[in-house]
Amino acid sequence: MSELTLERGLAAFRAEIDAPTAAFFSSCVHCGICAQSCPFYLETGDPKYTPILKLEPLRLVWENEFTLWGKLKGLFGLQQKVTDEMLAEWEELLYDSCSMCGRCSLVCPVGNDLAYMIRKSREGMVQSGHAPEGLIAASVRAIQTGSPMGLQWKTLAVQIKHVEDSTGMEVPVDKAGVDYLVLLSSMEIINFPEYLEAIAKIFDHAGVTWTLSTQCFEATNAGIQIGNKDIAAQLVERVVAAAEKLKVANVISPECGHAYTAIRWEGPNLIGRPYPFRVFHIIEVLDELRAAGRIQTEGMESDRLSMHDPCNLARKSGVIQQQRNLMNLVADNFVELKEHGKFQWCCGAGGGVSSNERAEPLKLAAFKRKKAQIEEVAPERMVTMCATCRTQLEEGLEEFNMEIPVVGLTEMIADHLVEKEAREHE
Amino acid sequence: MEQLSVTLGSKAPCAGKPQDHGHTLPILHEIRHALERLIATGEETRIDLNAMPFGPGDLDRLRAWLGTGEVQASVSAMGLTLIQETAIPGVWLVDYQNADSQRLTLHIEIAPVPEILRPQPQDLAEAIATLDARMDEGQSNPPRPS
Amino acid sequence: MSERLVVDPITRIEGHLRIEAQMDGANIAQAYSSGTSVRGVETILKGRDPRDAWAFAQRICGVCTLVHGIASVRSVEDALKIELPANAQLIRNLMIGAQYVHDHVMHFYHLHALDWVDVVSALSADPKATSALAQSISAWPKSSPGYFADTQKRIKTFVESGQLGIFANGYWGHPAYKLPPEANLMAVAHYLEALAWQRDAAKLHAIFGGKNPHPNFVVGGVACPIDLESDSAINAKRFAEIQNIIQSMQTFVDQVYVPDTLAIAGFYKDWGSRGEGLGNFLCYGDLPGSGFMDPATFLFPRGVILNRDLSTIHEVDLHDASQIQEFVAHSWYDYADGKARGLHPYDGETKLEYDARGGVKPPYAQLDVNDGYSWIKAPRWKGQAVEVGPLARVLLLYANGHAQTKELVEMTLSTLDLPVEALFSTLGRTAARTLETKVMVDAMQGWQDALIANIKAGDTRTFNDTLWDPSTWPSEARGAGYMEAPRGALGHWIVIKDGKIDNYQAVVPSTWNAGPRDPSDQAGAYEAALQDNHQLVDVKQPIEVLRTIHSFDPCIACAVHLSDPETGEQLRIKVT
Amino acid sequence: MSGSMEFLLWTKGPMFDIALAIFAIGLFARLAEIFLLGRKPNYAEPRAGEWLPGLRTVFTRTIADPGTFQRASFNVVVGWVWHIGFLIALLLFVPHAELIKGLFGIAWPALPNPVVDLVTAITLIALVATLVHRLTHPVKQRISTIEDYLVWTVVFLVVLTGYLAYHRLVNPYPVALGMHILMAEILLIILPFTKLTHIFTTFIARWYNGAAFGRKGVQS
Amino acid sequence: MPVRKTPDKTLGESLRDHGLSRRGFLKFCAATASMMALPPSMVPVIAAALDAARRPSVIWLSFQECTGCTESLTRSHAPTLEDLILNIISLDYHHTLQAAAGEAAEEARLQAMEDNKGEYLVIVDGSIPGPDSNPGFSTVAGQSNYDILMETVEHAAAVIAVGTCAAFGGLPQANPNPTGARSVMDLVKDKPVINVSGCPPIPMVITGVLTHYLTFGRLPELDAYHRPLAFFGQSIHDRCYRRPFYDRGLFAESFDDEGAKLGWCLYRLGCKGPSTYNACATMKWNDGTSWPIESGHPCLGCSEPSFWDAGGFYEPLSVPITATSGAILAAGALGAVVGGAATVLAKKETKTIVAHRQPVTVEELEDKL
Repeated sequence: MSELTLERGLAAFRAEIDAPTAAFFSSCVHCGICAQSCPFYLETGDPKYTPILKLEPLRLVWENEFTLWGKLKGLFGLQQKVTDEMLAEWEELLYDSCSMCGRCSLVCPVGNDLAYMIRKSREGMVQSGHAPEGLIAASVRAIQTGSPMGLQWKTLAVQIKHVEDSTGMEVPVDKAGVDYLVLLSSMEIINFPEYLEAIAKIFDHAGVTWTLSTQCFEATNAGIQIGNKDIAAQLVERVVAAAEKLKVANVISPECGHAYTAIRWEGPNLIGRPYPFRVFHIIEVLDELRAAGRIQTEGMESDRLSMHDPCNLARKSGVIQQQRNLMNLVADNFVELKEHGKFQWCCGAGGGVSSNERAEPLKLAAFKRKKAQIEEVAPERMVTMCATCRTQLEEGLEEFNMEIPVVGLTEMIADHLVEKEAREHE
Repeated sequence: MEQLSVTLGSKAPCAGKPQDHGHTLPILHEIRHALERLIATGEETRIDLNAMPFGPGDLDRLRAWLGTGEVQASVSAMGLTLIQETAIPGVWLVDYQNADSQRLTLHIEIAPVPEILRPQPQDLAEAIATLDARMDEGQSNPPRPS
Repeated sequence: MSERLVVDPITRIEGHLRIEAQMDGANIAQAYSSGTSVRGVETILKGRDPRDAWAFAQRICGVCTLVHGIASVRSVEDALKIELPANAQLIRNLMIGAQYVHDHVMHFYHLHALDWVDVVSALSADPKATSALAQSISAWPKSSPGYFADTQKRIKTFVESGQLGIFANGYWGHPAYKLPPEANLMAVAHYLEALAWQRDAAKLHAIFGGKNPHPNFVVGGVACPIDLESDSAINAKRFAEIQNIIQSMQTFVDQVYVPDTLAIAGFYKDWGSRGEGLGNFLCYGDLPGSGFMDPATFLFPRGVILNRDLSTIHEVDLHDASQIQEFVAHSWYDYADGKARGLHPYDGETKLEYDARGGVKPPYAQLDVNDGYSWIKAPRWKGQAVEVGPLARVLLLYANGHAQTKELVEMTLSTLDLPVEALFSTLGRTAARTLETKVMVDAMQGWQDALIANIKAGDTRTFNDTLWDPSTWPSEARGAGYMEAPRGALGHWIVIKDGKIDNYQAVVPSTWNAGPRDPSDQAGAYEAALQDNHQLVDVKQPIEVLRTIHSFDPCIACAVHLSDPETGEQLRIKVT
Repeated sequence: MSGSMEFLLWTKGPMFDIALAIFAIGLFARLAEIFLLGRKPNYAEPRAGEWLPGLRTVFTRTIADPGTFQRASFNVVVGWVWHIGFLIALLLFVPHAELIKGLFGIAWPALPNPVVDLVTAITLIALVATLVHRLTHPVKQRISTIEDYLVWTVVFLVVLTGYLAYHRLVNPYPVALGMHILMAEILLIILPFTKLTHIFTTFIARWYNGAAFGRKGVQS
Repeated sequence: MPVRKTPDKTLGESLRDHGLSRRGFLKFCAATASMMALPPSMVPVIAAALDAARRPSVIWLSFQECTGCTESLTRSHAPTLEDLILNIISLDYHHTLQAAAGEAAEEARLQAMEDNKGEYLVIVDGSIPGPDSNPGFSTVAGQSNYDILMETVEHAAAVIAVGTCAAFGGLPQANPNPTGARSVMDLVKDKPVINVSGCPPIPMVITGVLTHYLTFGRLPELDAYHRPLAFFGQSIHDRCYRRPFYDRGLFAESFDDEGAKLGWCLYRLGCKGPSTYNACATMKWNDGTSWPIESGHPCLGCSEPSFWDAGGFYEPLSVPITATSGAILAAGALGAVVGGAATVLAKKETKTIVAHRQPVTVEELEDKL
């Protein structure tokens, strides 16, 4: 019986170090500006949450193993070694207080991509057995049940039934050769079933063929969140297998941030080959349909709306303009948060923080940054396009007694579709 | 801006100007202080211009600043010493030269009368003896006016 | 075995010279000239920036302080084919001219005169008679009886002080002193005047080169810019100063130096038949009329005279490996190919070897003249030992029909009532120095006029910067820089590789003159001159040796060549 | 070796050679260390190329985004001031320009000395400010290591000794100049082994950062 | 010949014997003060001291030299060489100037040493092959320079090393020092040594030091290099009339460009003035005629130790002496190889580690729960 050890962890750290990592560590001048972009530091005021500090284990391995200076230090026994104790201490820094939002990567004056290195660090943390319980549990469930929340197809089937009943439309399942394979997240299935309904409506409206897959409906990737490529690769393989089996040309990632980056950017590298299909976020697809004139809407939301860009979607994937195009389609009174798009602030729940129960207080603390942003423009409702963000916004606003409902963008679009009948009448 | 244009090579109006060597003004200030001391306490001052880092032409400019006064004198001992009052009363230029008329040193003296013009006490002490000797000599061998 | 006479130090020269003479009774049978000090300038120069070389080379000698600087910059300019702006050439001519006049006058009064002038005898002179004597030979104003009385008093006070200083232990009262007391007093007065005068003469170097001794030079021109409007350049005020200096030089040469030479020589005519020496003479020529080093425009012509034959002038080529060679058969150096071979300076070696090449361990009484006995090498022109210097130049000018020289030579010979053969002697050598000074001081006015004319025509260029940057140089180059130094033909040979000095050799006037015997035992110029008709009145006071040696104006630091560091190491190990 | 001139010549001669050799060996070793590590192939379908966004970031990251500027204005401004000041003094002071010309044969115009002097004075003040900031700001306090203070000291001394030498406030001058050169040499020597490497590697880091973001369609 | 003896007259008496009036003496003192770089306020002190001073015996030894220092001395105008050797000192031995030659010359030296035992000054110009060098490299009268020096200084009151060769080794000591040349200070340890450096020194600095000794009977205040502070206390740069141009950043870039003509700073042409301590800028050369910088040539730095090896004369002071871009490239290449090798090794090791990497399994994770 093998076990997760420090030795395996160090080997993992070591295996993760590449040229960018070396360039980044070589360049850090300890200016501390990364802290100014980290909601965990800004809202707690505790300097231990300074992003660069979170990378210390990885940095030490780099210095000890990959630099002339470190080797020289080694000759004289002056190397500082990474220990189990250190990693235990760093577990909180690398998981509980980092949503991998990547904002620090965008402001570091010397150009260090800190989030990139957090992701690498977590590989070592997992291998050395220093991942948080919540994430371990989610990973185990994801592998064992197909869903990090332990959700099974039968639950989804119930939801499908509901949608079909309420819309009178058929939700396609396991249909080969359609335009899109639609993936969901467990969170949506449980918390926001209206998403599936919205998709059904819109695709019907736009005349798009699509399907769900019984073989794989889950798009989220607990392996990415915990930071282990083995788990992550297995989860990606499931999607790929389903898509290949159904011979779809496009896969749609749901309104979930990390699911998108996992499948869109990491997936091919996890399985070590390019996909035979393309991957889109639902928002990308909707905007394409909009641009092609395949979405006709009517009526406008007249209350003051603002929007939260999920980090994984905007800053980390470049989907920024699309959601604004869609908003403008249906909202009269849309107001941007002050820092938005690639400079938006994280809700505090990403990067596995939301799956890590003990991080709850930190998660809420980090949310204060978002809260302050929202207060600045005082919207009547918030719009977003990530189930995790949406959950965090709802819980957070509630915690602070702010009566600002949060809605999903896809549903909002669905609500304004011109009725099929009406269109036919024109 | 002016300096920048100069480094770019244009011949700025002030670039080569002599007063830019800038040694005249500090000496004039020094003279002024010395004059104040002379008037207040009678203290005399001598400035050795040999110790000044003069550039070419600096000395001429200083002399031009000081001007020429009424008194000129020369002392013939070990070569000539030329004394020139400047246009400022009490400020003298004393030019010590060797037998070959090469300058030994050049002083500015701030005093009512330059030291070297005054008879020295040691010489004065021998004055009467000298006169007596000359009278004795004169009686036996009267000097002829030339 | 007869007596060996040793004179060491030879004083009133530059550097460390030792003369040993094998006496045949009172007669010198064999003379040996030895330079006894070595520094290593050529070795030190290796690997350095050729543009810096002049400063090192210049320190070969502080007396002829200008010549090595000029020869050095010329060697680099020859190697890189840098053409000099006309103004720079004229300024260098003026500086060379000032060097000659300054150097020759100082040599005559301060280094040579005490061989002929008895200072102690001057104390018994009659100032009035001295005044009469002075006024009979020159219009020089400082000639009143009172003036000479003052001078006499000054000397007297000095002697009475009991501290004779530099005059201590002179051969005063030696029967070889022939001047009457009045002539001695006049000469002593002029000794002191010349000391004062030379300070003015040196100022010309200060104007162009910033200081003297060791004025500054620049490869490709001169460092001093010309701008009549600027304080910090050669301007109208400077030209007036230069004019004054030239004037002062002319007056002193015309009214003091030339008349004194003739007057003193009149008492020593017997020296017109002693100290001839080799009878072979060499000149490289110098003082170009334009920006090129074109011998056709030289004031001093180039050529070799052999065996006193003024009718045939042989051509000299400094680049020809077979013409100029240095030998070390009797010098404390080793050549890779053995001591019998001569090397052209481009291929010159300076590998120092004292102990194994016959050097006697100090303190020593006598050199081993059968082996190495000098730090000076023996240069030869086509195998011939030659004499260089003022006599060689005057003979070449004379042979070339230079009108002023002919006139001066004839005037001198007729005044002294001596035959033309008297030129080939100790006296002729000293007289030639005076005569060429006169030629030089007159030429200086011409260069000053030409310089001013150039400037009036709008040409103020003094520096050619096209090849200043070493990156513009060929990877290899070699050149010979030469000049006529006051003491004779001077050549510097430089080999440049990749912007650095690969080899550097100087063959200087005193090497030609003071060098030891060569592999075929041909004596050097000093040695040959001393072997010519030198009977000593008193072997304890060999003033005759000094007279002939001083007639060459020795400059031994110049003459001595340098060493190879490795050899130096080996020697050190042997000694310790 | 007791004299000031010998000291100056030692710093200008053997010590300079040693410093330069260690610097060059260290820096190239460091660069080799970085580049030889390489990157794994990326199979994800890119939104855009890497080169241009990478290059853009090399330049754009020099300026802080408005939000960061607002939150860390002191840090940013002071950092800017002393970096620019240091660069001006390093590259546009006549003696330094001559040094570069002497070493590499590349020449450019320099600034008048009084301008450089003023800039240097400002740089010194800014450097002191950075130290105060490092000592007082909680984040900087927490993340600073001995190396940070060592590097600060060396950089500060390089500028300070240069300032003192220029104003000839230390006598004899060869000592002043020698100290300045020696400090610069120490800077060169420690450069490849400390965070000073960022002088060179920041451009690499920024490129990687810009490339990674650019590939995903974000201009970082 | 008069018998040699210690002088019985003071300078004051001797000058009065010359018929010098008190005014003349005062002038002499003013000139002396100026020469010693003392302020005019010192004139009365100098007058009192000089009045009672006696001419010291001076023995001038020339070793590995070029006679430039002696030549320089002859250029002194205040006092003149005549005044110096007739009134101020008794120059009892000096190869270039003395009348005697050979044995008689050497006798003069020994006599002066005998007569003035413990009181005479020794002036040295030129460097000396040290005791470890071959003594044959430089001899006078068959005796090595080193032996002569040590013999002569034994009973000297003080030694004045004139010129950079004697003071610091100078040209003969320049790399590779082929003759093992040493400075006086290197060899003479038990006597006061004063260095009057310069190649050559300013003549008035030589005479100034002698006059100081004559006047006060002791050596002047010295700097770290044993140089009289009065003359070497300030750098050329600090007293240079072109300094304002340096401060304003105006430089000549060639020898006859516009800047050169206007007298701009010569830093870029290699001027060593900033690191050179000497009095050229104030005393100037040749009776105040000019000095190197005034005549357009950068200062060579000739009064400093090792100035011959202090970098090219036309290289600005800031340019290092030996390093070249080629050397830098070579070091860089070496660094790339060293760093490359280290990294390749580290990478190879990493590859092995990656090859043996154990994938994380669900079971392992479950164990953690």
